[in-house]
Amino acid sequence: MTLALSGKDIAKQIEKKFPGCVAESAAESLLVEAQSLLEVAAYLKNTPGLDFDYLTAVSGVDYLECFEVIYQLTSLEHNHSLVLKARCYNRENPTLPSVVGLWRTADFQEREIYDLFGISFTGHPNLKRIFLWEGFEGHPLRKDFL
Amino acid sequence: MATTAKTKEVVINTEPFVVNFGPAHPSTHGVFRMRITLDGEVVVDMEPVFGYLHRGIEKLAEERTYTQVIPLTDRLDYLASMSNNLAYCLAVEKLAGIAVPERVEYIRVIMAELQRIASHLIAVGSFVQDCGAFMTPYVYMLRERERILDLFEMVSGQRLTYNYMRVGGVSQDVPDEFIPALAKFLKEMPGWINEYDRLLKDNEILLARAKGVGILPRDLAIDIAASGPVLRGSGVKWDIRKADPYSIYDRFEFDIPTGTVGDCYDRYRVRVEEMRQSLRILKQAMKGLPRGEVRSEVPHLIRPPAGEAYGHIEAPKGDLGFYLVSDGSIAPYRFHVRAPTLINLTVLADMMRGWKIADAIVIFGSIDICMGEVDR
Amino acid sequence: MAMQWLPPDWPGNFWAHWAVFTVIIVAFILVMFLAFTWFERRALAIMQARLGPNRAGPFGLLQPVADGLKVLLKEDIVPAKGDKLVHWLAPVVAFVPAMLIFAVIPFQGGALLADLNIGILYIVAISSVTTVGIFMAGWASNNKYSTLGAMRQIASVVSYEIPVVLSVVGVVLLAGSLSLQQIVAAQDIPFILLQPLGFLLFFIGALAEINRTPFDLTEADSELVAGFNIEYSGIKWGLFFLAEYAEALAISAIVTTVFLGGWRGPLLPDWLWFLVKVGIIFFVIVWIRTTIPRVRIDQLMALAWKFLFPLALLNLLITAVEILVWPEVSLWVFVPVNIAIAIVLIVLWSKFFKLGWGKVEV
Amino acid sequence: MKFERYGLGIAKGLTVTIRHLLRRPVTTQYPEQRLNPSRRTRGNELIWDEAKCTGCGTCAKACHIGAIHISTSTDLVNNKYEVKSYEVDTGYCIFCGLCVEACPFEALFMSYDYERAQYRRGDLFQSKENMAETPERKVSGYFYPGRAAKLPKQSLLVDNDRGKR
Repeated sequence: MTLALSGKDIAKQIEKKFPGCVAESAAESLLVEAQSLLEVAAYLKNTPGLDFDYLTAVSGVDYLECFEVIYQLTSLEHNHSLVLKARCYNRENPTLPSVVGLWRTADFQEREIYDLFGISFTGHPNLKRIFLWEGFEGHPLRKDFL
Repeated sequence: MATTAKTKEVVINTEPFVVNFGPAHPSTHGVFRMRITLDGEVVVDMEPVFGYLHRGIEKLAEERTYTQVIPLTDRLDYLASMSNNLAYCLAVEKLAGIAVPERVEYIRVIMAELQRIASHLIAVGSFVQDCGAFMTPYVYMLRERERILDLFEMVSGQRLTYNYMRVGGVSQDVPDEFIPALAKFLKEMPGWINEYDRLLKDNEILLARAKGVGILPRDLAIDIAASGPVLRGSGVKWDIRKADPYSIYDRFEFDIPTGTVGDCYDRYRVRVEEMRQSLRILKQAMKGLPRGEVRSEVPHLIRPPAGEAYGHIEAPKGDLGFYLVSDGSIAPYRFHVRAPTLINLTVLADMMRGWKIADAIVIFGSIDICMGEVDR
Repeated sequence: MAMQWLPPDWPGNFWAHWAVFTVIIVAFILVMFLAFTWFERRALAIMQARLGPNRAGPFGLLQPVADGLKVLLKEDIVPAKGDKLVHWLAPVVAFVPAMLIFAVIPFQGGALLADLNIGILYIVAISSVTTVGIFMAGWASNNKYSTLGAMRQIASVVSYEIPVVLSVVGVVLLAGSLSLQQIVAAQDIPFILLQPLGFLLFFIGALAEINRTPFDLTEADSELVAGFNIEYSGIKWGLFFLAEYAEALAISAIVTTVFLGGWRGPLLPDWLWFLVKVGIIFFVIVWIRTTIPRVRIDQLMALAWKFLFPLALLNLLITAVEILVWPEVSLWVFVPVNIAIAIVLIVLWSKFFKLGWGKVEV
Repeated sequence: MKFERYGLGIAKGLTVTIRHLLRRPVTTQYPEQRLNPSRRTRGNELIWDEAKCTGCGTCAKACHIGAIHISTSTDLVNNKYEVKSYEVDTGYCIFCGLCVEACPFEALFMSYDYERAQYRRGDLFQSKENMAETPERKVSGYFYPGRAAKLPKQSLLVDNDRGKR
């Protein structure tokens, strides 16, 4: 049974390592500050006890007052999973650091979020639209897209 | 960036040319386009182009009630609609906290495993067709798939987009003549699979075309979060039915076939062995099918409490996940599909580099994608 | 049954003989083309658990006629930037050699258009001209896929010409003459028994020359869509189709004449034996086409140069030794000997040789 | 490529194909031979029972594309709304059967027949007159087990049923 680690005790571990970067930790998810996303992700991936080597899914949500990107992390050996979240607040040019360096699976999934939400990921090798053609203006999955 | 084959004194400069294995090509399993840069026959670089079948299903789902989304999930991976329905219904039941009667669990497992065999039949058939076997294995496997489609048509009324499962159960109970027909199918099917093996398993030319071709190393497979037969072909023993058993998969005993090297031949063998394991599960599920209700008490317009849920199952093509966010209204606020085939394609360019065009098609065929799910 | 021999210029003077046999050959090719098309589609279908054409005429017999009419009425598109003259000439250059091969094939007794005493050399020379036609088609279509297909055709024919020729030379040694009529006359024991390895090599090489499965790389459906005949439609495409089947017919006829004892056989009249044997060989070609996947281009070349070519040389050596050292021993002794040698050689060769490595560091 | 099994694998494959020469082909000749569809088949048409329909419009709301257009009188006539026009645009409809499941008064059925293709898009528009149940426009047993029992048994490939001549 994949044990879903609770955001709280992971938050305590991360708080010790990187003070001040956990924005909010609920029972089943862990919200991290946008700019410290990479360090926390690298920490989660490389520490022997956790080693989340399998990023299952990257999803984007538009909550109108902010964009949220959800990383479902899994570890194949310990068979436990964690939900990591990051938010970006400005709507004109939302940016988040790209995790392609850590998990190559994020390549297409981040391009999809860029294509449908407009969140640009800094450090992504070729951030282009994946489904829509180049000339398409606007990002369809935003709540204010008509 | 012309490659130069340097002999001692003569430098031969061949200028690479770009070929479009475009949206309309006999072996791209749907409207998938590859811009392949060729140096003679050798693939130098490949750039995939998606979006020819993008219908915006995730945007459509935001205007539909939870029940009206089910016909949409049929059209995601149109070769495995039952598994899409099951994954979506499990995610909504997890979101809304709905329990499901015992009989429905067994019916769902039977339908999911039948769908796995049907999807693998198409996968293996089209893979061997890409290797060049002129239609024969493909037509044999389609004949077996027809038997499964007859069972699905008996149960749901349609042969491709079943729209059979509902949140909290299934739309109608299984008719009485279903179990005898299923029993007859289970008695015959192992014989047919053995016949495919006699035709293909150690056919020298298929071995030559598939063994050692398009190797996906183990750690790269984990790094790109491949799933399903692609991941297990590379030797990673990870199957959601065992690792994170949903519905009642922990009651059945079956084992997970894995490949060794991670080449096209291993992926092909993993799919054939998985068909045999599905038959084992089907036998146990058919014996244990209890009597009882097929729908739990679910209001017509389900209003799950505000919140989010991520449910995923072992679909035939990989780890199919649904990420649902609900704001308490009758329609999902956000409906995201984790498409296993889009993610399995992440590293297609690296797997193809250095091989010939004929191998490029075989490698692409061994990953077994379905464009409905890739483009959503 | 005594061998009925027709006088060389049978119906009187030379020109009458030439006229009668030209008509016979052209009629034979067209009728057998229709028969083969229908036969292949039906045999292929039944082996794939389906029915095949059965709507046009009884048992679908008029289906090839219907196809022919359709192809005649279809619009004939020439690619804009393609080379018009070469595009128009290619089907002719591809089809005519396939028809010329039949000049030396004896249908019965003395019944052949020209009893050349260099029959085999003539066949080998003519059969490689079709490659020029196919390359012209590939080049003139101004299409990437067809150019690739045409390049593959040249590569495969060049590398398969030598094993095919060498395996036939073995037969010529036994028969003592190049003329097909003498070869048939010398075949008291069908040469397939005396030359099992030669037959195998010739058959595999011939499959590659008429690019039939498992060597149909020229119009490989999965990667090159339709190879050289992508840009062809209408009667030009029909001619290519005709050329392909005429070549298959030619190969079956050559194999029958050279290895299976041509028209000789008990009971049935001679020409019927010839047709039956041609039919059997064609059924084997169709049977292979339904089952076997396609070989990759570098494996095809490696198979020719590392597998067929050395074996053909060895086969030639063994046959020559047998004939020179033991000329008086009756040939029946050599049948088991040759079959054993063939098996040993194949097992030996397939143990040591790795054919084609595949990945190129780019 | 190594020929390590000396062509035996290919020979085994050839025996499989040749054995099919003796087996019966699986195809059925559609216009002459017909297979019975499943008793719950969702044919490409809707059938509407005017007597039972109370004009409540649940089916129109259940349709996720809005293919059903219904207009009724405003006031209740012996506690039924009198239906003025009831149209189904089968060009939009994807035959998912959600409307049949939603109808509380069992007035809507899927059709058992699958040969309703038309030449012009306009003919796809079904209106009140040509939606009643007639002998040649039969009702499918989808969601109504009672009706399913009356329909002929489905012809399954599993029992080698090729349909009658």
